Amino acid sequence: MPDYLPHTPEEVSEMLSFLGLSTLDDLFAHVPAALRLSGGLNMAPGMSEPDVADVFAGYTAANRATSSSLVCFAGGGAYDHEIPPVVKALSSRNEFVTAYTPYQPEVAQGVLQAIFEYQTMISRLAGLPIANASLYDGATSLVEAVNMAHGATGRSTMVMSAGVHPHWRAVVETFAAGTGHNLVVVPLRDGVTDWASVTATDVAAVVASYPNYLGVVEDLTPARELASKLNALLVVGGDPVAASVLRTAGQWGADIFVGEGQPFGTPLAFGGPYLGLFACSEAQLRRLPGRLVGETVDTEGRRAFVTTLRAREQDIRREKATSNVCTNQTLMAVTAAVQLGYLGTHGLREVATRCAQGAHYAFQELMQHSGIEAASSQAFFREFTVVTAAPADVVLRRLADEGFLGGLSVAALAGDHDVSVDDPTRSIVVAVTEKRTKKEIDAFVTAFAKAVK
Amino acid sequence: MPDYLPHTPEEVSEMLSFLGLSTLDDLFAHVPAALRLSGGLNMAPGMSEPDVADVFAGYTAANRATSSSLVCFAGGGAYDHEIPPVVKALSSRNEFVTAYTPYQPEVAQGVLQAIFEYQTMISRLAGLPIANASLYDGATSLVEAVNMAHGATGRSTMVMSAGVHPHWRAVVETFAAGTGHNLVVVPLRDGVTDWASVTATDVAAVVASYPNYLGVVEDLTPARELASKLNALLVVGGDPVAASVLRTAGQWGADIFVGEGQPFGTPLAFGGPYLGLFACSEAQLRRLPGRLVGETVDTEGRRAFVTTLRAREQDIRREKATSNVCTNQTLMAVTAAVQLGYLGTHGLREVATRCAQGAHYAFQELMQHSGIEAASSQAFFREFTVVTAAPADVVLRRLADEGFLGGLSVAALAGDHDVSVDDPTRSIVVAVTEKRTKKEIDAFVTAFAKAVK
Amino acid sequence: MKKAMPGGRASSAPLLGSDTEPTIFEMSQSGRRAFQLRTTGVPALPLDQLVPREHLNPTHVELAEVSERDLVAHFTRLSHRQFAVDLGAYPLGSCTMKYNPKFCDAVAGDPGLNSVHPGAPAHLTQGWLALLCDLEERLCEVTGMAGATLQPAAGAAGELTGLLIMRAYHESRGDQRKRVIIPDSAHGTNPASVTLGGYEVTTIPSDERGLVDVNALRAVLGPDVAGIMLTNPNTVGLFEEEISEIANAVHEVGGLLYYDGANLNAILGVVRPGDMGFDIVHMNLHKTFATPHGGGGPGAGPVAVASHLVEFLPGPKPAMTSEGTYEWRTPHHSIGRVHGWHGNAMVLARALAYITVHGGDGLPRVAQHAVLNANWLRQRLQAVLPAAYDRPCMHECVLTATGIKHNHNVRALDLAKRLMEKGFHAPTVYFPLIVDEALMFEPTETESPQTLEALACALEEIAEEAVVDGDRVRHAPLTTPVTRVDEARAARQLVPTEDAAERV
Amino acid sequence: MKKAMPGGRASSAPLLGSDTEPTIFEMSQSGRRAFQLRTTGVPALPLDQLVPREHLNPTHVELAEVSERDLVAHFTRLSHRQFAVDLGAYPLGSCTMKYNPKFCDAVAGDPGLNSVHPGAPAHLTQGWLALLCDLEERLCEVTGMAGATLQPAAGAAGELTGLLIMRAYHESRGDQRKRVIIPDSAHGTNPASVTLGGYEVTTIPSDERGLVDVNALRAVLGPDVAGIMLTNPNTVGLFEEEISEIANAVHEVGGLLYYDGANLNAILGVVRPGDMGFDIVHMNLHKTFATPHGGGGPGAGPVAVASHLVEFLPGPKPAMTSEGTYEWRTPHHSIGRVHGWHGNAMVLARALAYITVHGGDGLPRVAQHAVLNANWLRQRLQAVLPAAYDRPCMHECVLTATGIKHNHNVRALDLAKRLMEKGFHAPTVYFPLIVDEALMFEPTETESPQTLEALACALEEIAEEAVVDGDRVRHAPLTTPVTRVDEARAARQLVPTEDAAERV
Ligand SMILES: Cc1ncc(COP(=O)(O)O)c(C=O)c1O
Ligand SMILES: Cc1ncc(COP(=O)(O)O)c(C=O)c1O
Repeated sequence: MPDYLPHTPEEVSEMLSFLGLSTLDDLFAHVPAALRLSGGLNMAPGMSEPDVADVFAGYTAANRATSSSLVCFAGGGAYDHEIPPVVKALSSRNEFVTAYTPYQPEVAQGVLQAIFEYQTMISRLAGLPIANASLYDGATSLVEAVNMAHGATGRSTMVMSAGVHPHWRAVVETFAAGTGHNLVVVPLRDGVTDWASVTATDVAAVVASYPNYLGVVEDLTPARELASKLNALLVVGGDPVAASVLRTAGQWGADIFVGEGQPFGTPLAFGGPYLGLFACSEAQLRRLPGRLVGETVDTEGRRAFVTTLRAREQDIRREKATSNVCTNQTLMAVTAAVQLGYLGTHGLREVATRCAQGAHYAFQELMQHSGIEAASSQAFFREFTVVTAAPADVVLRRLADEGFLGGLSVAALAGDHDVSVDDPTRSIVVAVTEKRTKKEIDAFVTAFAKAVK
Repeated sequence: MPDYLPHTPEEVSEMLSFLGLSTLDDLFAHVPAALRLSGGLNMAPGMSEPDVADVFAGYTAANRATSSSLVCFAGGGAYDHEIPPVVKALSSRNEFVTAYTPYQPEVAQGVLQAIFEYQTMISRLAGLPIANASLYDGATSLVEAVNMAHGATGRSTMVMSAGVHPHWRAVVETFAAGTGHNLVVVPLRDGVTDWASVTATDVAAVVASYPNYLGVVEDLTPARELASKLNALLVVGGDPVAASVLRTAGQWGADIFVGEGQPFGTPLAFGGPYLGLFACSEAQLRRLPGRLVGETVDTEGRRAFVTTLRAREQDIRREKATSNVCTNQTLMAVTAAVQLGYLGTHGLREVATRCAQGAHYAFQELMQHSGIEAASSQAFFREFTVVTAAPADVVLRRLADEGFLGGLSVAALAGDHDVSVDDPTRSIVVAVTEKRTKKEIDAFVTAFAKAVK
Repeated sequence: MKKAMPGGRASSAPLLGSDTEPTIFEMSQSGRRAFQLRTTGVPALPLDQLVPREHLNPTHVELAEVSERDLVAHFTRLSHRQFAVDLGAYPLGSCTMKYNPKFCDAVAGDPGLNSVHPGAPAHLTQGWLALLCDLEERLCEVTGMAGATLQPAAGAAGELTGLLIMRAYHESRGDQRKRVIIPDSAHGTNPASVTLGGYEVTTIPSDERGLVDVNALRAVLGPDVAGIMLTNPNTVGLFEEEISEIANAVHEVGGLLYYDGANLNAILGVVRPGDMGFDIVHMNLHKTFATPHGGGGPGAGPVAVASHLVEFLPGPKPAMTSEGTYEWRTPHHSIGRVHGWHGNAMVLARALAYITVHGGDGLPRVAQHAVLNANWLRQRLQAVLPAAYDRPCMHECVLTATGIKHNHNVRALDLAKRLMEKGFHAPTVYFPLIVDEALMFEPTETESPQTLEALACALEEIAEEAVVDGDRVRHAPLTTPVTRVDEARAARQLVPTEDAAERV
Repeated sequence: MKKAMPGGRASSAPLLGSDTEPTIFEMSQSGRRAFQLRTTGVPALPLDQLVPREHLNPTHVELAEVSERDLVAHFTRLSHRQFAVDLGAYPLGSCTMKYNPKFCDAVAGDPGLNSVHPGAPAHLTQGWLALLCDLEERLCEVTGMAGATLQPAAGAAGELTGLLIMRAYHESRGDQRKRVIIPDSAHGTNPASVTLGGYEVTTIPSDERGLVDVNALRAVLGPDVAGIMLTNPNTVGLFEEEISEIANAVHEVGGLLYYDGANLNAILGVVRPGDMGFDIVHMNLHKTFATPHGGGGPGAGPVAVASHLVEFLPGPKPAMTSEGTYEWRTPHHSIGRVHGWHGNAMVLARALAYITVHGGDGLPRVAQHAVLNANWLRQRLQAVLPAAYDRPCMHECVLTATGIKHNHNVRALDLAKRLMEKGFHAPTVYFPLIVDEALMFEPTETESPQTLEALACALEEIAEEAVVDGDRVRHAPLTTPVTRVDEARAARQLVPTEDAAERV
């Protein structure tokens, strides 16, 4: 019977007799007999690790991974970036992996300092002074952002660009059922948010995406102006790689920055665990969701780190808390600190630049072919959207046959009737990372041109 | 220019000016100009890690690995054993991997204690009181063993069974050119060493293999008697997995045990790094090659470990040393300690037993088919030798086409005219490990039966 | 510019010294680098030819500039300044810090799972969908439920998801309900989730047994009660023996029962929430199913529900078609997505590996031995640290230091801190709030009797020390990389980033 | 039976305490287990039905019986009791403890290399053969040689291989020679290898410059000299400027020049042994080419030779055929095998990865910066610890503590031990033997100027301390997991195994 239990049968007997019991079942004597599972679990018996490895080989064989059989041109918050072995080696150290939340700072300076460094990096990339220790993912970061805006303004209407990732919009919508927030989605025109069309009043937050999920780098001035006019908070959801070269959320006047931190050293991993980035202005500090690490000193005056402002947290505030997040994504935050430490100031800029170069090269080449059109005339960064002559799902299927994960269909992301593009069923968002070579892009373009026929 | 240098150009300038120099080349001013490489190395310029990974993908693509495309029935000291993830995780810890030889015990207790545990395990498996901290591999362990025998007896003739792995015999032969030892190889008759045929006198060592490289478990009584008669040392080279259930070298009366420790957690790895096991009797202690860790105390009386009897070592004894080994295979010894800690008393026995069961099952099934015959009538352990109707290399090639690494050809190991079998070119040594399933063995037998036709 | 700190000095590694470790920013030196990027051949146009200049940040966002060598040294040293399950016992109550099998890490490290894009169409990800379906099935079997969502990224996310399902259920019946009942012993996430779910919290007191007072519960029940959130065993480690009565009472008023699965390790394969009458269950896979906590996450908090709630589950969900292939389906009355993609997939894969190794016969053994260890420890410590409630416990025991505090002015926190100097992580202290000077020990099933005995001896020693040298305990720990930290100053004089540090 | 020690107590982890770690045998409990084995379906016949009973050991060989959890805790704690390059600077002279890129580990971890059986026929291992040929080519280019063997598993194995090639060469010419010349500064493996190669050692003194005294050399040369073994830079870190004169002199008497490549890091791509006149060169890939030392191995010690010696190289060797495929070939006059298979293959793969990353332009930069660092450190420390020889050094510098010892009775060893408490590994001490109170620092190119400065400051502090509080230095280290160990007792009262411990 494979397991990880240390107890020998003799030890079990001794322990039981110390307790005055004779069988393991006796430990559950006070559990009403009627409730106890009599027939055991309806589940196959245990198997040794090598046998289970065989089972898992069956799963992996039924996937097509980007590492081997598919060249990845899909993005949407989940990017195929290079993760160097050194980053894996450091972030997988078992002291980081098998630690709990750093409640005892004396023996948790490792995780605490790594988070402090992470907070600093995210704060800088956001251009905002406060960053928390992580949230679940980009989508749930946005939920916390609108909740924070509600807390700050006492209002419940959230005005959100249709350029925000459709899944993020959906998640905000889901949680609004509990908080009672009212969501107003602002459509895009030619890839750009039509902020002028907003008529809502009593608005808590204006939510923009930079770049938006179609890839367009929108001017955020109108969003900032709208927020100011309405006395609402400006929330910017951003691509954190682009954030190294584009104007920061802070520079655009945002009150809150949220983002999906997967590009910072976390593999595609079928969507999780990822990393919810969250930064905000000093004014919102006391409403900050999740954990925050701060610097202090120990009794000998040595610098030390500790989780701080705990009074905000759910374990203290209970029903008065504005967020319920407890376990977050610390290991991914540590990983991000390692990856950003590896890339450094210039490395991250170089990655961002190469993404943009690759995307623009791919876009230009695709535009040479009939049956492929740009979804908008706007400037983009590392992702762009094309309208295809053939249905998007057909095109993507044909591309897969040629060895490419060709992008994400807008219809699959947002449904058939989204207000972000004219025809979701013929729109594909294509992403390019620093890993893609010219050779791969050229082959992709050729396959794409064939696939749309 | 990819590298791992920390220096910025400014720092280089500052450092040079501190030295009163102006260029890096000036550092080499005292090296005669005529000697200095003027045109640079004739080698492609550096490439980034991801680019080099592509180069290596080319190498790996041109191999057929046992992990994916070949089911392994080859052995000969290199066995396809299960290495559980936990063993890899522990033995690859960078404190073990990037440490030097433990010269400063105060900061090297980790490696030192692991080696101490390793020495204990090997000593027990050998049934001999002393085991060193590792040697390069099984073959070089045997070289050290015959040198030790020379040191102990002052004699130079080594009587060696032809059942000793042909590569080991070859390596001993190579080094005998320096030491001047004289090697007498004793032929096998029906798989068993013909010790009775030995006429040599003035013998330093009698060297047996247990099991021998054809798989046969030879009775070592005649070898022991011969050694006693000649007043020579008995050296037993053994399969360390089999050593957990068979009589130990010590129980057979051996003075020295040597073995290839690869089965203890080290992957096939195209032959290295492996692990040279070496154990001996108390009488030989002062001639022990390599390092030895011993227990002692620190100034506070705490138990501590340290490399000991250093006076034997080459850095002390210089030309009077009897071995020149300095760097050994410590990481593999640490790995072995972890793997043996994982398996424990019963796990290793179970592995050994399953190997034997698999081998006997495979043997029986193969014997059902024409064109395949047993090379000997002797009892074997986890490896056995068959004589095939078709030439061994042809059979192995056909088996590879069916997805099997079918064994090792005696001709390839030992040449076409070895004294261990009748016809090396038609003899294949087949090995089975605990990883091989009945299904795999059945498929292998079917393919084998076809291949010999 | 400040002078860069040396990356190669290891005096912060506890092996060598007790200095602090510089931050990576302090080690940074302009012009230094670790990164290497591949050759792509893509035309390297300057950025301002690709993106309108007004979008470009005129200044550089400064990260750190360090060599790979210093990066490795820095994070390796930080790792040596961190306690972890892999170093020793971590008996934090309510957190289930059991051993995390390396095998499950290896499973999650397979590129065949790890390198799959979450937006890839279903026909390219059949393996993942099958894996998720298989996990859902196992989790339903363990909880006695009919269907589950794997999206929630942690326990608290599961709670809120469950409450939104509860809300959607009531609303689908045109039933507007207002309140959710929670015992005073509950974990803080429970009331917070209730609030975020749009309900009011009604707190009911635990009785002197440490259990729900069924009469007190009945007193607050009514038609405006949407449901109750319970853990069972509850947060003091006791089994709510009257759970059937509780379930009946809540169901009678039309409420639903929510099971906080943080303590599921106690009853795995022994009793099932569904059989106790619960309608909604979240699990903390990072507790019960041994996925590593990662220093505070990632976790996974799947929510399983009874059949009447299956159509409200978040979507899309993986499902098997009649042809045996897999597809994504959204339940008819789905509350919608609760995660950007499909949940913390690699955590889910690890948990399935763990479950498959144990199987139907192994999982109950996990619970049995977890409960055995906790009861043994509770009994063993009776003389030193009495249990808060005098009843057999389940997988954890809550002890109280009231006596020691009263007699020797040594608090639970002091004992916990001193324990770390004896080679064990501290237990959870001051939780649950209803127990004075609480010390909550959850040894888990993976600690040996020898370790438990050593832990007990260490606590005995400390209790003795509290009598003879209370200051030593009150000032502990002294031998750790840092001694007690000034938490008040951290909050008062907030330095949440290096940049704030520079301003201070 | 002894009571098992607790596996979960972490008081030996320097993070928490300074206890000793129990051995795995002390933690062992009969009946406990970690192992899991796959289901095979193979008939499970009892062993005595497979193997004659007289071959079976009637008793069990006791290893340890521990849980996986305790196994992990034990070795994780041991790892925390171990210094390593990845924790900080490791300036051990002659050992080239540079940063070992994780990328090279990843390359070696690829199952496409790692899971290939060494006995598989060449047609199944073309990738490996190509890799080995490519490495051989690069190593020949770096050394200026014509061919190489990759079989030797470490530097010393390379030395002996080289000497056997030397012997075979002379013998092939019917030339019986007796002696090999070695400078007194040579590493101990050199004379030991010469002896094992069947030659007598003739030691020549270094002159006051720290270099070979060419006249002294000439004086011992003669027709019975098989060759000379040199390192250049030599073991005091100095370049033998008269190497061409030396080469000519040795060649004139028909001797060969052997290059001990332990110090190759100093001249990579700047000067080549072949161009200096050497005939045989071994390399320590674990030094120059950054493959990790593994706590004392594995290494790799390929031997490259000039064209007249290629036919004596060990075999079989990988070679490219005219069709561009690869095969194994044995040189005509091969000395034979020197390794059970093909050498430490995974180490070879790592080294090739390292070489390919650096390339022809990067390798000389390695040498330049290694030499820069050593000279800077030497100069920086001049006032505290003078260099043994007043000349520019190469990649390492030998300093002497004679003054401090004389004035303050503090020895090189004391300084080295105290340095560890300041966050740096000790330098090599008392080697080479010809320098009194030698401290040999090899910073390598991967340490930053900041680290070197911090190292220098630490040494200055210690030197000062030696004056004001010599005992502190003489008793150092006090803060490490163990303090100075009783080496004499270890040797006198030998306890090389747990079983011997029980007898004591
Ligand atoms: C009883 C209880 N409920 C809920 C939670 C919240 O779970 P998570 O941290 O996974 O969000 C915890 C976590 O400690 C808990 O102990
Ligand atoms: C100068 C010198 N020669 C030879 C050697 C021996 O090399 P190895 O330890 O790889 O056998 C060393 C190792 O330290 C050395 O420094």
